Amino acid sequence: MSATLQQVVNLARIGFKGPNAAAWLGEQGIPLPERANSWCVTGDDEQDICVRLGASEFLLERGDGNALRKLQAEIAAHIPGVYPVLREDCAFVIAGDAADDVLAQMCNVNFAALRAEAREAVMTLMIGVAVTVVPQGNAAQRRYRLWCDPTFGDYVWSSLNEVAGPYLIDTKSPGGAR
Amino acid sequence: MFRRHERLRDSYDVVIIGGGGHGLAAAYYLARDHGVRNIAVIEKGYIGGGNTGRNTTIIRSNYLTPEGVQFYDESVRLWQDLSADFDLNLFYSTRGHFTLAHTDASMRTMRWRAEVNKHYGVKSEVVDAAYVKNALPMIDIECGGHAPVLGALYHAPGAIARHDAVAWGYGRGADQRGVEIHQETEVTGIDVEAGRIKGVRTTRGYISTSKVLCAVAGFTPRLLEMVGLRSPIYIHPLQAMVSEPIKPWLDPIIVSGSLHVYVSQTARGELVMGSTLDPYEVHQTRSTLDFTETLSAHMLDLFPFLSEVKIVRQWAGLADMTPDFAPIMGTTPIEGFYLDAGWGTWGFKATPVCGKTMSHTVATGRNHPLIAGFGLDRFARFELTGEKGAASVGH
Amino acid sequence: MKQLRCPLNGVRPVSEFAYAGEVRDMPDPDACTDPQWADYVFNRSGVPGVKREWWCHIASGYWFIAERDTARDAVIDTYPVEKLREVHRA
Amino acid sequence: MMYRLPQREGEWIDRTRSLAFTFEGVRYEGFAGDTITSALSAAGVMILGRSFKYHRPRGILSFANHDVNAIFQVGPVPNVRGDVTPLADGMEVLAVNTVGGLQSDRAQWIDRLGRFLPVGFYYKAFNSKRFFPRWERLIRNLSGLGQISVDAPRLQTPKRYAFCDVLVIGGGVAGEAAARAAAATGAKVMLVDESTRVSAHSADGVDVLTSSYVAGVYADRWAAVIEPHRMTKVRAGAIVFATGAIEQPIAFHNNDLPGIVMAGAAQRLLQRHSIAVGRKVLVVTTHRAGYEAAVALLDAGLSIAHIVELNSTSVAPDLSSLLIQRGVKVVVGDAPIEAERNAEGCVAAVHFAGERIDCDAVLMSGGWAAAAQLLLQAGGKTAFDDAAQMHLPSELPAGCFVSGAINGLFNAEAACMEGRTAGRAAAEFASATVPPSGSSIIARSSSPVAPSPHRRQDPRGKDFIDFDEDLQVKDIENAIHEGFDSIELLKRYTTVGMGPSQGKHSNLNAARILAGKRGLSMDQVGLTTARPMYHPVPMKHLAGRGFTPERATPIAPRHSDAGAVWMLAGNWRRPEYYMREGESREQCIAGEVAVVRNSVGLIDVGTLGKIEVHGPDAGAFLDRAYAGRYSDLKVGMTRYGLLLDEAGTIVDDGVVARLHEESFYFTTTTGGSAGVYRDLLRLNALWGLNCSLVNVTGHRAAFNLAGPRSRDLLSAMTSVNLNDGAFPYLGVREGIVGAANARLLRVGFVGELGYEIHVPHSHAQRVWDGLVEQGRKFDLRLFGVEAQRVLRLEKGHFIIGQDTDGLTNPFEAQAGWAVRMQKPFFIGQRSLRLLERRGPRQLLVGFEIENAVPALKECHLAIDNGEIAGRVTSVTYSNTLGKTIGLAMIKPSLAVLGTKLTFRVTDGSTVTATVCPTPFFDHDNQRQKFGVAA
Repeated sequence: MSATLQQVVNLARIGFKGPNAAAWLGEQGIPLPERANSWCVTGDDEQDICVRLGASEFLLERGDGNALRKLQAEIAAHIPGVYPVLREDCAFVIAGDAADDVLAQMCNVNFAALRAEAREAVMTLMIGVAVTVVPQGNAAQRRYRLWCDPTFGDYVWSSLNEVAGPYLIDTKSPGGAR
Repeated sequence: MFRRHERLRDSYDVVIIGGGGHGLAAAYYLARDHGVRNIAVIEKGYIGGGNTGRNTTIIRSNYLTPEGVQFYDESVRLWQDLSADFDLNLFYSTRGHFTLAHTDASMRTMRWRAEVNKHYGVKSEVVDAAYVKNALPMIDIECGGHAPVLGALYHAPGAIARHDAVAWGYGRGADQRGVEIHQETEVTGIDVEAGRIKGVRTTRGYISTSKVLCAVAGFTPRLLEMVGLRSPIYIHPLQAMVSEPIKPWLDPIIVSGSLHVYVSQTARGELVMGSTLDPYEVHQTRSTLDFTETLSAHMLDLFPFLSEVKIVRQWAGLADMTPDFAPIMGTTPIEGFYLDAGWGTWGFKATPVCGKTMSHTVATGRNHPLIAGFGLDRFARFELTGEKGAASVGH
Repeated sequence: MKQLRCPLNGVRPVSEFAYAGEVRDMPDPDACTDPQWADYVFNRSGVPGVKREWWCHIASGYWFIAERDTARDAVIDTYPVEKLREVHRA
Repeated sequence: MMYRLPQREGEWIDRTRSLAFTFEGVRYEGFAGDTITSALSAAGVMILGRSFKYHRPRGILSFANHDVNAIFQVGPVPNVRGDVTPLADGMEVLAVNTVGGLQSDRAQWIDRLGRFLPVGFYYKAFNSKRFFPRWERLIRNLSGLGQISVDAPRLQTPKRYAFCDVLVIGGGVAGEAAARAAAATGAKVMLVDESTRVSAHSADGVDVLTSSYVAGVYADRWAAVIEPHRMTKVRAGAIVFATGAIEQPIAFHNNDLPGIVMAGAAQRLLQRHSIAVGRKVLVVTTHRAGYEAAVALLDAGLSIAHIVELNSTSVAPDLSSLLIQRGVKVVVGDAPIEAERNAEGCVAAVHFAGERIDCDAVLMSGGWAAAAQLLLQAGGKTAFDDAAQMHLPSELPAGCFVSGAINGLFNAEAACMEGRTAGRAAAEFASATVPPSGSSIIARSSSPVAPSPHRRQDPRGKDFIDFDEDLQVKDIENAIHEGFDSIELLKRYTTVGMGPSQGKHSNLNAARILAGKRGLSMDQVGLTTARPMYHPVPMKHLAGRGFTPERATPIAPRHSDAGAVWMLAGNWRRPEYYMREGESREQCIAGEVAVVRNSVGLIDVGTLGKIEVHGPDAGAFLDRAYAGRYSDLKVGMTRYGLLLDEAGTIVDDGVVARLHEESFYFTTTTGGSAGVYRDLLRLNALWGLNCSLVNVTGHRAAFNLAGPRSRDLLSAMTSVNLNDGAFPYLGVREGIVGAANARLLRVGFVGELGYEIHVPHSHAQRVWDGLVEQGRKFDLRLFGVEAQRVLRLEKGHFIIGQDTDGLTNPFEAQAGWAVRMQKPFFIGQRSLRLLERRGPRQLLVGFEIENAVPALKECHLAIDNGEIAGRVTSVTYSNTLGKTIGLAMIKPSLAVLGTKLTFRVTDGSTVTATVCPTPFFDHDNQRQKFGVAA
């Protein structure tokens, strides 16, 4: 069993919230997940995604930051019922067949039981810190993307490394969520 | 030690609801000091079976408010002679009590407490981290690096006692003086007429009486509902746990508010440990695993060498909390209905002084001066007794 | 560990939630007497029973209402706050 | 004496692997697969420990992890349970609870004092106030079992969460059948057993955890599984309790002599470790199990001297005649009176009414107690079954099932059948979308067992009923006689069941004695509450890795580089001050203060809570939540915000900035940020206003650049027009600082021209570095929390939680100016109306003392006519002003300008101060409003 851990540094990120956020993002041509607490792909692969947090908040993450910068510029004009959410999260990817074991030592959510097709997004506490977790890949190649408040970033990252230590293949290279 | 009475009588001068330490102490002092002997103590379960037998037995008087300090100081004085009073060894053991401070804010609170304590002649002093380390060389003064100890409030009179024996001593003393203790008897109703106590309904029959003392800790709201009174009391469980016996190594009582730990070692060698209140209202003494997990982690922050020491048992009591962390005592709007409640997490150490002051209050119908700050009416007047700083995690 | 069904996030252990006490109706501050107000501020119905309570799923900041029997620590129902307001209007 | 038999089929030891170990300094050898106890037994070591109270020599009793007598010290680890702890090569094993070693225990004299140590003895003696401390020391030193080493390291142990449809506790016949049957339905099944081996395995689709036990079952089928090297917290859809039953001892004199063991212990020793309990075995029984053990031992070639059954008619006539045929003498209706010891202190014979029987081992089988502790913890109930003579499950909580001996089934075939039924039912429960409301008890066949084993008492000898606590039958009886006549009082007075085995072999018999004495039924007597832990759990397992969340602003590495001395602030660490070579703490702080007053300083205030509220009702929301008014705040301006609770008490404060018509940005205190945000979310949900809250506390960093030169410095880094006209005091602007999108707040907590600079987390370091770089020409210094406290005190600003306490209202804090009572509603308003009428109980005032008074510290008391009249809440020597200044919370009669206050310092001496107006410095706030020429 093995796992890989990465800090995500190459993706652009933006958030929106508010009663009209879904409608407005739709108008901007952004594919949106239909259900609360789920995600969908917005680009070519599972790297570019939109996560629906609860009913009316959205987190967008993309490799190409231009599209997001455009949205940012639009929102600066104060669209009624759409509020920008500064997302400076620390983002991580944990992958490999030991990923579930690592998460099971840090969080009480049964990630292994989530079906990949359901594209769920999970907001939970992990070692005392609020995180959002998105399972990706398939049953054979499981991958979790994880976001937390940046001021907890060092704590979560070092804890992940401590727990995953025995399984780790490569932690050195910061990279993408691909 | 106690007699079992087959029947309840039709009437008593005083009915004390609750056969815990407080109720039995009030009965004892009513009989001993006030000549009132026609008393029934009504206990739903067995004597001392509530918080008296569930607490972590810490006795101290280093409170924050003048009301609290004077009250508990009198209690500590009474404690010291109880074994002799009862001719029963309560294992009252003066061990010294450290309340560790991990932040500058708690150092300030410690100084506040020390100054108020000294003002009333209570031995308390603020000590620095080196003093703590010297007194307890085995402690990890850095607390695993998470919350280094900056200093402490040292309270030399801090003590522990064998909690059950307190109930037995008061019970036996009351029994010897003619008080009837009725265990396995539950109060089902209290009759009030024109604002006065008329009688008490129980599962073993009706009792006429004009005076009722309610000393039932976590059951207080239920009793108050019977007489139509409202109070700020809400019930949260408070848990504790105990280790296997190990050879003695810990002499003083150690408390850390920041880490939510208090611990002492009993004469049997067990470590008795407690922590903060459970986070939500429950009227049930169930145990939770997360309590033992958090408390163990914090214990190991302080005492890393206990990693292999085993926890044998955990349990819980029902704490009757108040908004200002001070008790609710004395007369009430209902004539003849006296309240000894709101003891939250700190009632055991007050047992003797509660018995003393409540017996006075019941016998005379007037609040004892030492409990003047603890009346039920203080909330309506917005005149709370701010004991939170010393009681919330101090135990 | 006790579990609660958060109307937004599903079933989670109680450690993921914050508790904020019983739902209490505030008296009209302009019409009520001082004792009525003090009763609202301080007094609680401390007796065991089924109560409507405020609970918050910490990670999502989502507040909802739980109906819970405090005698048994048994959660009977949970629902969004909006439903509480509907009940109030009705 | 016990000894090892030649190799037997099915044994759990590997004879090819010898393991050497020492016990009490003597070297022995065992095999892989041995436990400490079995290896010692195989080596013929009969005395394993000394009893808790009397220090009597003790050997194996149950060999089932209930034996306080087989608890050892292994290296630094105290109280190691020898019955179940695998033997390891090189182990150094010591007995516990001895004074000077097991054989020559100097505390054995206590045994001879036994008759002078009645139950409750300790309560009745030593109660002189003068002498108790001396006695207590003696008692303390004799008490306790193992020894801890204060040098032992903290052991980090992982913990994990696990989930299964069906958790089966107990891997015996019933549990194994249940697990297989549940797994056959496709359910995810976990089976936990204490033994090193069970027959179910993963090939059956069962996740098997051996050498593991469930320490507790908590709410909603949450089980703590203790594995050798970690704790697994299991959430189970359903639980099958196949926890078995615990064999009970028989009370007779000296029933604790080494060599007297439970029948089950003899069988386990034989089957698992090929150990014979003796060469001449006597069986004393009330139950069929005694006969079954005899048959098993006989089959293994051991010699059975006698079987004595206490019942008047045999419970197992079939086995009885079988054994008679095989030459065993069977006596029915007799009872043991006393065991006789040999020169080594082990059993040599047992006296009965009729005869004396020589033996070197005695098997006791005094019936069974259901191992129902975990079921009871889960909310199940039991009732005493007279036929089975044990408590059997009578009520099962939802999702809980039982099978096997816990349910009174001792017949393997029946237990297996029942296990299968329970396993299937559990799987069905776990898979049901709407779970059935409850599960029913599966019908059980009763198993005839004898009545209570207590037969006779004799004041001369000791007949033990609780082997942990050294309690005899007469102790129980005496306690009942003294009035401790309910099961809970009996437990507390005698300590029955309070030892390390938690009453597993004593509670049932104690209840029987109580029922007999009081003429009550067993159900009327009841049992004490079953609480976790089932077996004791090391704290390292419970603690796990002990994760402690720690938070850091993006500037933390810069602070370290700059020599920060850290202080804790919730889960943050903040620089208290920056250490400078050759300067004292006070000098460093004074230097930081001076540079802010004279030039420019920079502090990281990123720990402040930072919240946005957006929407048409954002202003209305803040008007209701905070004490001030914000709906009339001009866009681009800020206003102080004071947050109260419903009682009118101050709980938090901050600055509210209006960014746009429908967008506000506001700060909270460092400590209050999470709680305030959560509370505001609740109010927003309750009120249903049209606005949304966004918490950006961690996502935005924040610095305060303060001092007369702050504008000069900042102007070099920003496009924002910083002129007073364009960006006045209390203004807020958005613009670029460095390369970052920043929010600039012109606020004056420290009383100088200054800017709070709020930038996204990812830009923070660069902006900080830029400010530091630009600051070189202004001699910029970083300043920490302590300097900020001095600076704000010079301005008379209070700090919530330091200058206020849990009861302070705004009038008492002299912050009435921040409250808009005429608003229609805000939290705390109604209480403030009441409090305003009543008047303050205390008032926060400024005071000054002409000289430096280092002895005066925060929380020293104000004394007036010998009474406490208040306390110092903040105090410092102000270099800026050349005097000592402070804030005090004092009674209103003293809160008059010019009043002399008397403070008492730690050593009891007093200091006089004068009540004076605040701010102490720059009284009309010219510096923060307009700056000063540098």
